[in-house]
Amino acid sequence: MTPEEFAEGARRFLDGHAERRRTVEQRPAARITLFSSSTSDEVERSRVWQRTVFDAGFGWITGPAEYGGRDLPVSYERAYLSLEREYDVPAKGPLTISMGMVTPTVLSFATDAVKDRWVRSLRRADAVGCQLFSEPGAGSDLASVATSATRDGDTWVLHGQKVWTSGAHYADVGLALTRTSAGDRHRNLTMFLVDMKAPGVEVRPLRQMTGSAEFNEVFLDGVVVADSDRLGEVDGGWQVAMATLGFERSAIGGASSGGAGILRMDDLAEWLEELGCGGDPDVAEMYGRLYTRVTAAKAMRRTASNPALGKLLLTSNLNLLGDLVTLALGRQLVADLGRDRTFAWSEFVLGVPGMRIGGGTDEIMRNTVAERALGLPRESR
Amino acid sequence: MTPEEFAEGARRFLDGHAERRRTVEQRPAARITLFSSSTSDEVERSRVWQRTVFDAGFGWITGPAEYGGRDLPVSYERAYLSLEREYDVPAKGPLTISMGMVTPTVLSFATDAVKDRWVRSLRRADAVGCQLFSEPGAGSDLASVATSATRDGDTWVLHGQKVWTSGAHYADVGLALTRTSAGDRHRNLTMFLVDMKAPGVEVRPLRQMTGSAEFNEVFLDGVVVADSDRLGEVDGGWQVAMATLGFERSAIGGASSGGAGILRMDDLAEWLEELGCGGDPDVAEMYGRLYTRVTAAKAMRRTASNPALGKLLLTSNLNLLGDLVTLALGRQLVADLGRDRTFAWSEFVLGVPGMRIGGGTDEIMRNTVAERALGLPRESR
Amino acid sequence: MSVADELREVVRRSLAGAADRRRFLADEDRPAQIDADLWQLLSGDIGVAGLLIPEELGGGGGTFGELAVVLAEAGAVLAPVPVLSTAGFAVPLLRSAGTPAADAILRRIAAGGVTAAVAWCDDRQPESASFVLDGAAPGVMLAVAGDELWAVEATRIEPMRTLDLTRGMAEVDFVRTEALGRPNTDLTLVSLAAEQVGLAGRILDDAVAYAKVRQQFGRPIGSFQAVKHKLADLLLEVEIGRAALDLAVEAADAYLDTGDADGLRTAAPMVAGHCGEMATLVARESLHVFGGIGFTWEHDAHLYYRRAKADEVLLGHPAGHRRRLAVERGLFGAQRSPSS
Amino acid sequence: MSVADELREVVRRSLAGAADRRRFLADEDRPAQIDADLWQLLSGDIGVAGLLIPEELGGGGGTFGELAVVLAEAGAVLAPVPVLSTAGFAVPLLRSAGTPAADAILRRIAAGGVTAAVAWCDDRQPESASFVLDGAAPGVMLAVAGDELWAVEATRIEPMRTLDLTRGMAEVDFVRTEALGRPNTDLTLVSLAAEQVGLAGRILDDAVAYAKVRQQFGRPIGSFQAVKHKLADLLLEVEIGRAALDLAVEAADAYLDTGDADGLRTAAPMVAGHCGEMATLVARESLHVFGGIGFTWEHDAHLYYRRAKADEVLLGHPAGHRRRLAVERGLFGAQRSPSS
Repeated sequence: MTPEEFAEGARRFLDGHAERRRTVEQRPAARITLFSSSTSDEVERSRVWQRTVFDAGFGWITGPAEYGGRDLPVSYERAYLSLEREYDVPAKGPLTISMGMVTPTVLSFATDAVKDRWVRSLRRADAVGCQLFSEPGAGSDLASVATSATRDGDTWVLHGQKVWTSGAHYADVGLALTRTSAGDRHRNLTMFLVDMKAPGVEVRPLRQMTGSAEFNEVFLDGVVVADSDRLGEVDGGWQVAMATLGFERSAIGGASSGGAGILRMDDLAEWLEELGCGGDPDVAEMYGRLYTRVTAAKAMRRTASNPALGKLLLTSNLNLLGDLVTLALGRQLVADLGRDRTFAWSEFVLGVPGMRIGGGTDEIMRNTVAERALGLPRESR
Repeated sequence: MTPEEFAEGARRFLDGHAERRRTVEQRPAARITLFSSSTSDEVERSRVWQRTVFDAGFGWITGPAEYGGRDLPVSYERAYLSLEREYDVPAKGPLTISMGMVTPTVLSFATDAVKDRWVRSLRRADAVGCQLFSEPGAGSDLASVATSATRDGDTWVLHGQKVWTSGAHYADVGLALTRTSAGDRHRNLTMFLVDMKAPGVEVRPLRQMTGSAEFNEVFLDGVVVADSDRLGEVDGGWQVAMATLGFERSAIGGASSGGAGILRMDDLAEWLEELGCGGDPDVAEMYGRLYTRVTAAKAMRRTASNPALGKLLLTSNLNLLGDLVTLALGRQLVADLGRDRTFAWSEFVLGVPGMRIGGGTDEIMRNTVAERALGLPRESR
Repeated sequence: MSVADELREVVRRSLAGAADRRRFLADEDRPAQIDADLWQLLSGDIGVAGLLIPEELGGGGGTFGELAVVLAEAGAVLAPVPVLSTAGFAVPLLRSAGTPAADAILRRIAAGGVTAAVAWCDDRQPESASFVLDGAAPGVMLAVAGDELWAVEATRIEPMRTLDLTRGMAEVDFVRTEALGRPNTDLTLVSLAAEQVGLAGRILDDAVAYAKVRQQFGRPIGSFQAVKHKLADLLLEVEIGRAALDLAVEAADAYLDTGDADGLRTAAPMVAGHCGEMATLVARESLHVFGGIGFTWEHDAHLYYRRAKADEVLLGHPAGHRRRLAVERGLFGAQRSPSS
Repeated sequence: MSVADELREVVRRSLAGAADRRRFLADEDRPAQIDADLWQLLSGDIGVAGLLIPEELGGGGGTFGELAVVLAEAGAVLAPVPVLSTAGFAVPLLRSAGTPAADAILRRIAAGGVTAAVAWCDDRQPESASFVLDGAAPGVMLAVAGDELWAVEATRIEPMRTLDLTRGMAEVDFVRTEALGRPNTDLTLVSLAAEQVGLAGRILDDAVAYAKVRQQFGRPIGSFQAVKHKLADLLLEVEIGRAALDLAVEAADAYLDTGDADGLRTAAPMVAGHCGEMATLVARESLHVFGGIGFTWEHDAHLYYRRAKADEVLLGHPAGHRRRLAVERGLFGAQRSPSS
């Protein structure tokens, strides 16, 4: 199939199933937030759309045919996504982790039976997966997870607490990193695919400092998992987790493109002018700085530079935007005069600190850049 | 002796031996530099003045009487120095290390015979001392000095290279930190008082990036030192070195007050106005910031806060001044139009990087602040 | 023990014994509340509201230095009491206005239990203001319009939704009832800075304590240079704030004693220009040191961050204060700048 | 291998084979010298001076992208040749002026061996300028006065003492001999940025290499977070510069191809606003990583720092470029700013 034929089919499908956006760039909404607060309606709309897309043959363009993929090069996927952006379709946010991280991990590490059970289903959004990695005691130091998995014949019993899980309340399966031995660091962990509806799994919303609750805590209390649902070797979970995080970094819509909607510089310029502070030399200077760094970030994503560098730049840009907004709004940022797009920025400002932590702290990113891109030695840990 | 009597005597002495300054604050000189470039004339003037002051009883106000001191509290010394600043007297720079660091170290660690030989002489500036600590391979990590001292009966033989020595070319004695055993770190070093005129001592000027040579390299090639000139225990040199650096921090005119002349904020305001850029909002903003931080630094010296904090603030203020000067002068900073106080700032700008390194790098200062002032744990080294 | 130290101890004990401040937080349904019991204790029994009021008007006859101690202590725990608006803003404005009418109001405040709020008016709207701190139900309402301080009577009060959940703001319409004289508004900059120094010092202490115990990679995170150097840098900023505050407090006391406002004209924009950004920086970076737990609703770090952001813009942007400082120090050209 | 990569290799080899650059440094007695042999090789044999000149005028018919490669390579080693003034400033100005008179001068430059210098005039003094890069003895002297490019004849040339010891500047008086048309000066911002990216990338590489081998406390200093995080941050700034330069080069080529300057109007102040500060920051912090040895005269770090400082202010302050960028992106109010 030539790229032209492919694009033609994609265009036909989209014309038949979605409306064109009236303007490509949408106005900022009433809420200005960095975190997707997926209501169950929004999740449902995303799932329905993904099913439609999948059944039309555009839901897993690069995936293997045996699980419903098209086996086409990644350039075809980019072409489809570029077309799709012209249409008004449900957000992909609620399924990013499921399709971008959980699915490829299952595909790479599960037994054939488990793959047959889940892979197609996850990509068609019949099922949703979530990621059970972080714990209260294991943040930057993921290898220190304490959730235990104890062998019991052909099954394992899991006990522990996971935190900062997105989408746990609507997920069917979870990728759980557990401790299975007292052995050496990085050689004592095992990964399981956990049924999120199993007895002993409890999901609680986790309210963050912005006031809303877009993440979960997940308690695992004697959850029984079949050994056949193990991913990778016993005590080989660290390698699986690293692969999952690798998928995260290459996932389209991953961390590096977060905040893209808020960092639309043309909208920002228009807003600053409407606010009447485009003439402030400090605002202009800061806008120029932010414009440069946001534009560079976009270009760096295209050239596939180091993803940790992209994450660092993203968080520093969000911080800079927070400073610019503070300068532009003054007291209107901290108390509500009832005017459009003024106090609404306060939720954004409160969310920025979370972006510096989630998906790897600034410090971990700097370590990664220094070691991978510059070849500097690892620290003695 | 009451403080009033003391002050009266000091005033009488100063009136009899020095001119009052016409204005307390002097105009910046043609050269704007952070490093004292002591010509032999300047050194000689400092020494002559110190002798006069010493003989009048004001040269070592807090010192022990047996070596010519007055045994008075430090408040008397401050009172004298405050009076002295009203007079036009030679700079103290060329003798700071000799009197502020070498002398107290000798006083604390030498044998009585050595003290009799040197202490009074150093304080009267009949002799000058210098400090032979840093080496090309031992900068921040002073404990890794490689200059060796090998015992030979009642003497020691020294081999090695020291660097960044101030005043070595006019010094009579040097405080040399050497390695005397293969033992554990911090327990393998010994301190000696070295005769700078001894055979095997070679002093070479060290040209720094500013273009001038205000420091020296000192080569020690088989220099013989009597065991009686050892300071402290064999393999106990680390404790002696720490004491010396402690004296540095409390020495009046030590690192924290460096750059004081250049950081005169009233002169700076006047200069910016003359230059015609007081109306630039960026210049004004930066001046306000610098004024605040320089004023705070002065206040923090008075309240004797952590000296490492003072050093960090000093270097950040010098950096900020460099930025302000760049903004104010533009191209006049980088090429000479022949105007007063324009291109002259380039020497200052070139010197700032040295201030971030000398006397403990910014990084070592942050370690010190974190460990001493905040009680944070030492790094695993 | 100095008077200031004793006062610090008394205030600290009272604050430590108070009800859980979370009970008074703003939420979806209501604005931030005042802890009336605590305010009665502090303002009435301990005399915090009247601290700066002369004894002959029934006050404590204290110094600005003592007031700064109280404001810093209250700021350190984000106490749900109107101490900044009443003791930090209203009282210094009234004292510096110095008219018999102002003195009469000071007498009322000195008795304790009263909340006094200050409306800062736009030149074009001398009888209405937004962002009035603790303005929801004050016993005394004042307004600064142009160079003049006024006693006013509110005709409409509307609590605002606020970023800072620990302290309310209101929109207020009012009529001016009595001119009270010309106040020195620089004093309020010093009061605000005292609060900022108090809150920044506390959240930094908490972050340092956490960095000593939180383990990652088998050692306390405070042993990593990335964390320890950050905390050292933050301490430097706090110490600059403390030094600037000491100078500003000294200048404020000199002004109150002698009427000479020269020192204050420099010291007030100096401390305001530094502390606004410093408190936000320290709160934000401390929050970062707390990591994931700091990003949760239950952790108090965000309350400090919210307060710091609100304080940063309350009385003008730090950059504007720095430009004014430059003008006060002789950069006359700086007056022509559009944002100074 | 692309044309640009081949060119990079050829230029790199020529620069590596050149005489020690320290021989050409300015000192007390004389200004910085040009390495005439190297310049003959680069400009004549390799055709660097005429790279951007159309083939019909005897030039190489190359792209701005290729020119940027050459400028970055020369910047990386601080080559003592007038490549920025000639190929980076004069040629783009002449090409964009686009008159027969300008073309005639391009023909001369294309032949190689010629140094062309550009005087940027103050509006009030159209026949004299200072800070003229490589202006001590140029074969071709141009002046930008107002919107116009001029061929000029020097009546007085005075070399200036300079911070940058690797490249000279001069004060020049002249008479204007021929109007050459209206040039697009944004092209020169892109040329300068290419040099800055080249020099910053190189000194950062050197600092990284040093951090890997320099031992303190029994381990490489590059294993300490204080150093490794600093170097990571510097890499980020360099990468932003590279990305901005790529966009600006693309916009410059689009302008040269089609005459449409829209993209360049944004991209030029963007890259200039970033790279000026970036190069200074990278040079200064790299110097710090080198520690004591970096502060010595013999170490080359200071030569990079000097060049970076000189470049930072050569064509206007970075903050001014950023304000212009804001104006270009629709912040019209920003035009009213006194320093934009």
